[in-house]
Amino acid sequence: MSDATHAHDAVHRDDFGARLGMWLFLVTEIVLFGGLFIAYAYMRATYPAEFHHAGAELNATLGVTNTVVLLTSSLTVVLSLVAIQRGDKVKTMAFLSTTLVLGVTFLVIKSFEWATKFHHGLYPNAPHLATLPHGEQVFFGLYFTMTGLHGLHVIAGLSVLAYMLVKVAREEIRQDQYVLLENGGLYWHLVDVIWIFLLPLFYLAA
Amino acid sequence: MSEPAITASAHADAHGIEHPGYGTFVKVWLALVVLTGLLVLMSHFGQSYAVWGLLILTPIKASLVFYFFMHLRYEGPLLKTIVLVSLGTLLIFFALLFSDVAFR
Amino acid sequence: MSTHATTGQPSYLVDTGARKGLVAWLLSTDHKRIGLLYLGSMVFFFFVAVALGFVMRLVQLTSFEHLITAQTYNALFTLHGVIMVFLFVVPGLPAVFGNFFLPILIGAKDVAFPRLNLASWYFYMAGAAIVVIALFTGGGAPDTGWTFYVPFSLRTGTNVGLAVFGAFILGFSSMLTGINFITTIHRMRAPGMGWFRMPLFCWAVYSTAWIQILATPILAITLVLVILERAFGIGIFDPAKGGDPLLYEHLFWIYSHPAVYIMILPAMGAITEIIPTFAKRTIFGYKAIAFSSVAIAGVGSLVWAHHMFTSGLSQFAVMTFSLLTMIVAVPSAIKVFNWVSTLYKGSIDFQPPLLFALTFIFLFCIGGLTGVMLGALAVNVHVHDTYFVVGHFHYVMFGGTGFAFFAALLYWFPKMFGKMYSKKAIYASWFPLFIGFNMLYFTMLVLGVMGMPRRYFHHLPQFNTGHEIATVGSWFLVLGLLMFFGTLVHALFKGEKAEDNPWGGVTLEWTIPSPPPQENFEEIPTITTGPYHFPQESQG
Amino acid sequence: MDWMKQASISAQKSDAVFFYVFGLSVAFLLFITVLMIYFVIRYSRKRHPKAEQIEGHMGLEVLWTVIPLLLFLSIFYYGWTNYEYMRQAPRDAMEVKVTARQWAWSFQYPNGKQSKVLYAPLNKPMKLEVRTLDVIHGFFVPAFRLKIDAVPTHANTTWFQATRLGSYDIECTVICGVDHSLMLSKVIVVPEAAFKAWYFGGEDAPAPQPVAAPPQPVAPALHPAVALMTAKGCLACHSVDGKPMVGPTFKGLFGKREAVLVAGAARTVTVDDAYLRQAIQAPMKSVVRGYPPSMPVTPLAAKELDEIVGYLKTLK
Ligand code: HEA
Ligand code: HEA
Ligand code: HEC
Ligand code: CUA
Ligand SMILES: [Cu+2]
Repeated sequence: MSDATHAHDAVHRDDFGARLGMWLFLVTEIVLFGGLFIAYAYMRATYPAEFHHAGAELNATLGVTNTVVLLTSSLTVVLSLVAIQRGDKVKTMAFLSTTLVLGVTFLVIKSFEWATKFHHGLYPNAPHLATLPHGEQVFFGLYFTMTGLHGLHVIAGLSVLAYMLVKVAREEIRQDQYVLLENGGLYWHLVDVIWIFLLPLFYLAA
Repeated sequence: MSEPAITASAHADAHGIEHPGYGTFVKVWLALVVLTGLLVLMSHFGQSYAVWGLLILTPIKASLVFYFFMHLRYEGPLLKTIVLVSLGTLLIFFALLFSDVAFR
Repeated sequence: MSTHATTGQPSYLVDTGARKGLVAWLLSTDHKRIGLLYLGSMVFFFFVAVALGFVMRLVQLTSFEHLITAQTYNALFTLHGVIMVFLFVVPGLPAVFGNFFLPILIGAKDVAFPRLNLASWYFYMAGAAIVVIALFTGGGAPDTGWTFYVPFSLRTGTNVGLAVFGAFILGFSSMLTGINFITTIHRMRAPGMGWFRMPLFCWAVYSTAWIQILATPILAITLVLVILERAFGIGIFDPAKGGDPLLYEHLFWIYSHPAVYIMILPAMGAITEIIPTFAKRTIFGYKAIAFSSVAIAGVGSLVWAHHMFTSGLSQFAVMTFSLLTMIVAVPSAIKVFNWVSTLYKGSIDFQPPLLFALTFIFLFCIGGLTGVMLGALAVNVHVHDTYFVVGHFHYVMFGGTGFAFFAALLYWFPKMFGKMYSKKAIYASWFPLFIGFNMLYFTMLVLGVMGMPRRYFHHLPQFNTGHEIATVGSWFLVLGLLMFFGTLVHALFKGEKAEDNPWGGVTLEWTIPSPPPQENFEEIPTITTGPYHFPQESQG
Repeated sequence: MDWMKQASISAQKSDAVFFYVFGLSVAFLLFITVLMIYFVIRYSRKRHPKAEQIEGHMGLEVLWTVIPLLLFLSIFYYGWTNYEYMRQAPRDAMEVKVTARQWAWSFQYPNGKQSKVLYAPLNKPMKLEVRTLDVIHGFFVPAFRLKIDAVPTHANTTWFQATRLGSYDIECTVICGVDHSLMLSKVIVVPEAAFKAWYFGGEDAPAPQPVAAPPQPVAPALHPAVALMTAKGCLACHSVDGKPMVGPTFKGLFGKREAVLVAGAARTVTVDDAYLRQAIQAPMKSVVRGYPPSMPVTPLAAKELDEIVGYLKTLK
């Protein structure tokens, strides 16, 4: 302890502290989406039949495909971490790039899905939507809010991971110093977990 | 607890070595995909099955991600507690909210 | 305390790096400087809100009614509430004193994430700026009250969207600060500083930080939903589309009730530091106070619907939330009794910080006891949304958090700036403050019981006398305030140099020079005793 | 005291709890304050130069956890039982529908009779079902200790049994726009016989009292659009006879040059068909100078909109 904490030493590194901070941040994200889940549960309790009916409008195949895409992207992130721990820079970058590609794929499929909904007049403030029962309007309101916010998180996660890719290339992230990549990965996994809940709520069990 | 800085660096060093390899994670991923399939399957049998699938399988999937992909398995009690506290809080929020919604 | 620092380093107020002057402050990651940045910006916004409060009182004098329109009045109390809550009492003590003293109290050089800390301040300023901009652009200042209840907040043409967005950004600042403090306390305690050797202010800030993390995101998402509802009509809150205003109320209070404990916990923490120092003895019931902080944070998250008793909750929910409300009052009671007991058989050195701390206890008790009345169902039905509520929350927020802020400022001022203020002038300012305060807010309690609804521009004639008394009270209060801050500002420029330990305190901040050096400690101390260990020779 | 008048059974129930908690509070406040002052004097530095380092006392901690807890529980219990009474209407209560809208109350009785003030028979229970046409309002009668919010999509109920003759204020307690503080009315408690006479009789109210109800538009009740605008609430804020109210009058509006604010910037526009439609459907797009931006969006069918606009054009 003696000289490690001496006042004029270089900033001491605390990897666990960094991860602790990241997890606390993830807690705020969990609760943020938790608020939306609370709203969903409340509304679903109010309009069970309408939710069932409106849920049938969604394309479950696309939803499930996207789930697999996102799960796989989560896998590649964690694999990139294993690679960096083994000092394998090439593999790390390959895995990370795969994640980026998969993430973009997710967004493309998602925008496809949204476009179809817009086409059918199922978007907030649409004249057609206004003619549907109240519960269905609320369902689509929640659908767009929750998948939209999730989409924003995907975009944020992608930017973070892209930045990590650059850092790996520059060897600022390397075998003996990878907590940044670890934290970036944590964020990406959380985005994945949220989607794990969104899938059944909207596509399967509504 | 009393000498956090020391335990921290020791932990960080040990961290890399005790890490599992590619295989574990691929297996976890397979389990996740299978569970997703199961979830889809259940939803074909009707609404109530779908809801049961939602209530049972989704938390299992989420825990797998938390536990393996997010390394909670390899972390000390602090991070685990933090996650449990946040989930517990949400659960209580739900319960209290439904003390209103369910009894109106 | 084993170590005594020598003045090897320059004070944190001196610029030693490449940057000088304002830039050096605006880019500083030193927790002490960031604390002062918060202090400066808060004083500014605070006086804006005080001015609004003052005008509000003025127009309640019937003869001044024509000064402004009803619309302006509605905008006034909304802004007054938003600024006071989101810009002042919520960030208040943690951001200023938490930043400045938390690292010092646990024997650390800085917080865990200094750059994130600076970023929090910028979030704070950005949010605050947006709130202020919202006053002058778009459809004009919001007129919904700080609670932004739907569907009125969806229908009104005023600038609710932007104001709410500002509050959203402020929420970020609050969450990031919380993350920072928790990590700091877990990771940066000096060797030997176990959990039960931490000063109790740290326990309070720690509990607060947890509420900030667990409750603020709910506010964030609620505000986002309001913005989306206004912009795109997603229908979750809008009854015309199937939405439910009660859902909004639930979500809003899930955050905003815990927020009141974000306001009071650090205030209680500061009081807990002050009392032992002037009683010259250890705190009574260390663990009871520490755990009651945690208990307030925990149970306090479970009582939110006591703001909705008349809104048509289920009977079962009404019962549950009233019961939980009563339970959350217990840890507050524990604290009060322990504070009073700490005076017992002390050797009391009566100084301005102690006067303000004891005033805090008195005013907070009135606030808390009126809170219990509000929590009693049969009474709540009558006094909900009347001036009784207004009286209650001014007693806890201003009499509680505000006076604790004053006490903390008096206590730590010599340490922060290295200057001592005139004690006589502070005593003199106490009288108008105390008299004005009670004249203003106790009258409000009475008005509320008489049936005077809150957020009223016009009032019925039977309330004239009450409003007049309250308005005169507000003049005393403002006078006291000007005297108080005048004294401190004067001390800042012309004050005598303060000693390193003017009060004879024994926590770590008193072992270092005033003002503290840049790295806080010459050498990180090793802790061998509890925080309030008064060695025998320091008495007599 | 006049302002503590208990004019209903709920008022007695509520006050009983109030005084119970109040008594406890005063006792504790005094106890704590006196103790504090006594300690400060008795153990001042002069009188007591050497402090005793007392770390705590388990027995005391338990004592002051358990005693307040029990007292708080008793407060809860007393409050809850009385509250239950205040919420559960007896079966034989007469049911009156209360409708709130920006910024007026209206009351409808079982036989369809409507009024702007609430007439109530003495010593008879009356149940209220409270609804709103627009935003949240709060129905409050201080003398009855009676309060219930009017929340969109919910029909909240409450009840009272008046125990004193007289006329009592009704106030709105939830911020609902500019004239929130003018959203007042009265409950008029009359003997049962007088109530029956009014209820079954003609329009004449028993013992009419001056009431601070919002000004009624004096409209030539000929045009069907007037009825429509009354129903939609327009005439709560607009007059057709030139009198400015919350919003500008409709008289002479069409064809007029008018100063407005568009997104905060000053403009002058000529009021034409398109402007009227926009002013009604999207009132916030342009706000008339000198008026608050407080006009709500009222959903109107296309036909209704045509009818209103058509009528407004005729108001020269
Ligand atoms: C700093 C902020 C703060 C704090 C600490 C509190 C503390 C408490 N508050 Fe308060 N409250 C607000 C800020 C705060 N409140 C605000 C801002 C509002 C209005 C929001 C709005 O609508 O705009 C509000 C509104 C509010 C309501 C809703 C009123 C309504 O609109 O109908 C209620 C109802 O239960 C309530 C209850 C309580 C209780 C029980 C406590 C307790 O925690 C108090 C506990 C303390 C004590 C009890 C005193 C000490 C104890 C003793 C001396 C023991 C002995 C006593 C006995 C045995 C009786 N508060
Ligand atoms: C901490 C919070 C706080 C503080 C200090 C105050 C201070 C004052 N308030 Fe309050 N007030 C609120 C929070 C606060 N208010 C809230 C949340 C509402 C509800 C809004 C709503 O309905 O939506 C409200 C509503 C409210 C109303 C009710 C409006 C209505 O319902 O119609 C009135 C009426 O008179 C009023 C008056 C005043 C006055 C005269 C002052 C002051 O001017 C009196 C003088 C006070 C001072 C001069 C300052 C005290 C100093 C400190 C607390 C610390 C100083 C610290 C630094 C400078 C860093 N306020
Ligand atoms: C809550 C009060 C309120 C209600 C109800 C209301 N208005 Fe208004 N109205 C206003 C105010 C205030 C203004 C002026 C500010 C503005 O232009 O938005 C206004 C402006 C107008 C104007 C523009 C007048 C001008 O001078 O340019 C028209 C037209 C109008 N209202 C029509 C209606 C109709 C039709 C309805 C009913 C469907 C209605 N209003 C209901 C408050 C109201
Ligand atoms: Cu209606 Cu306030
Ligand atoms: Cu509360």
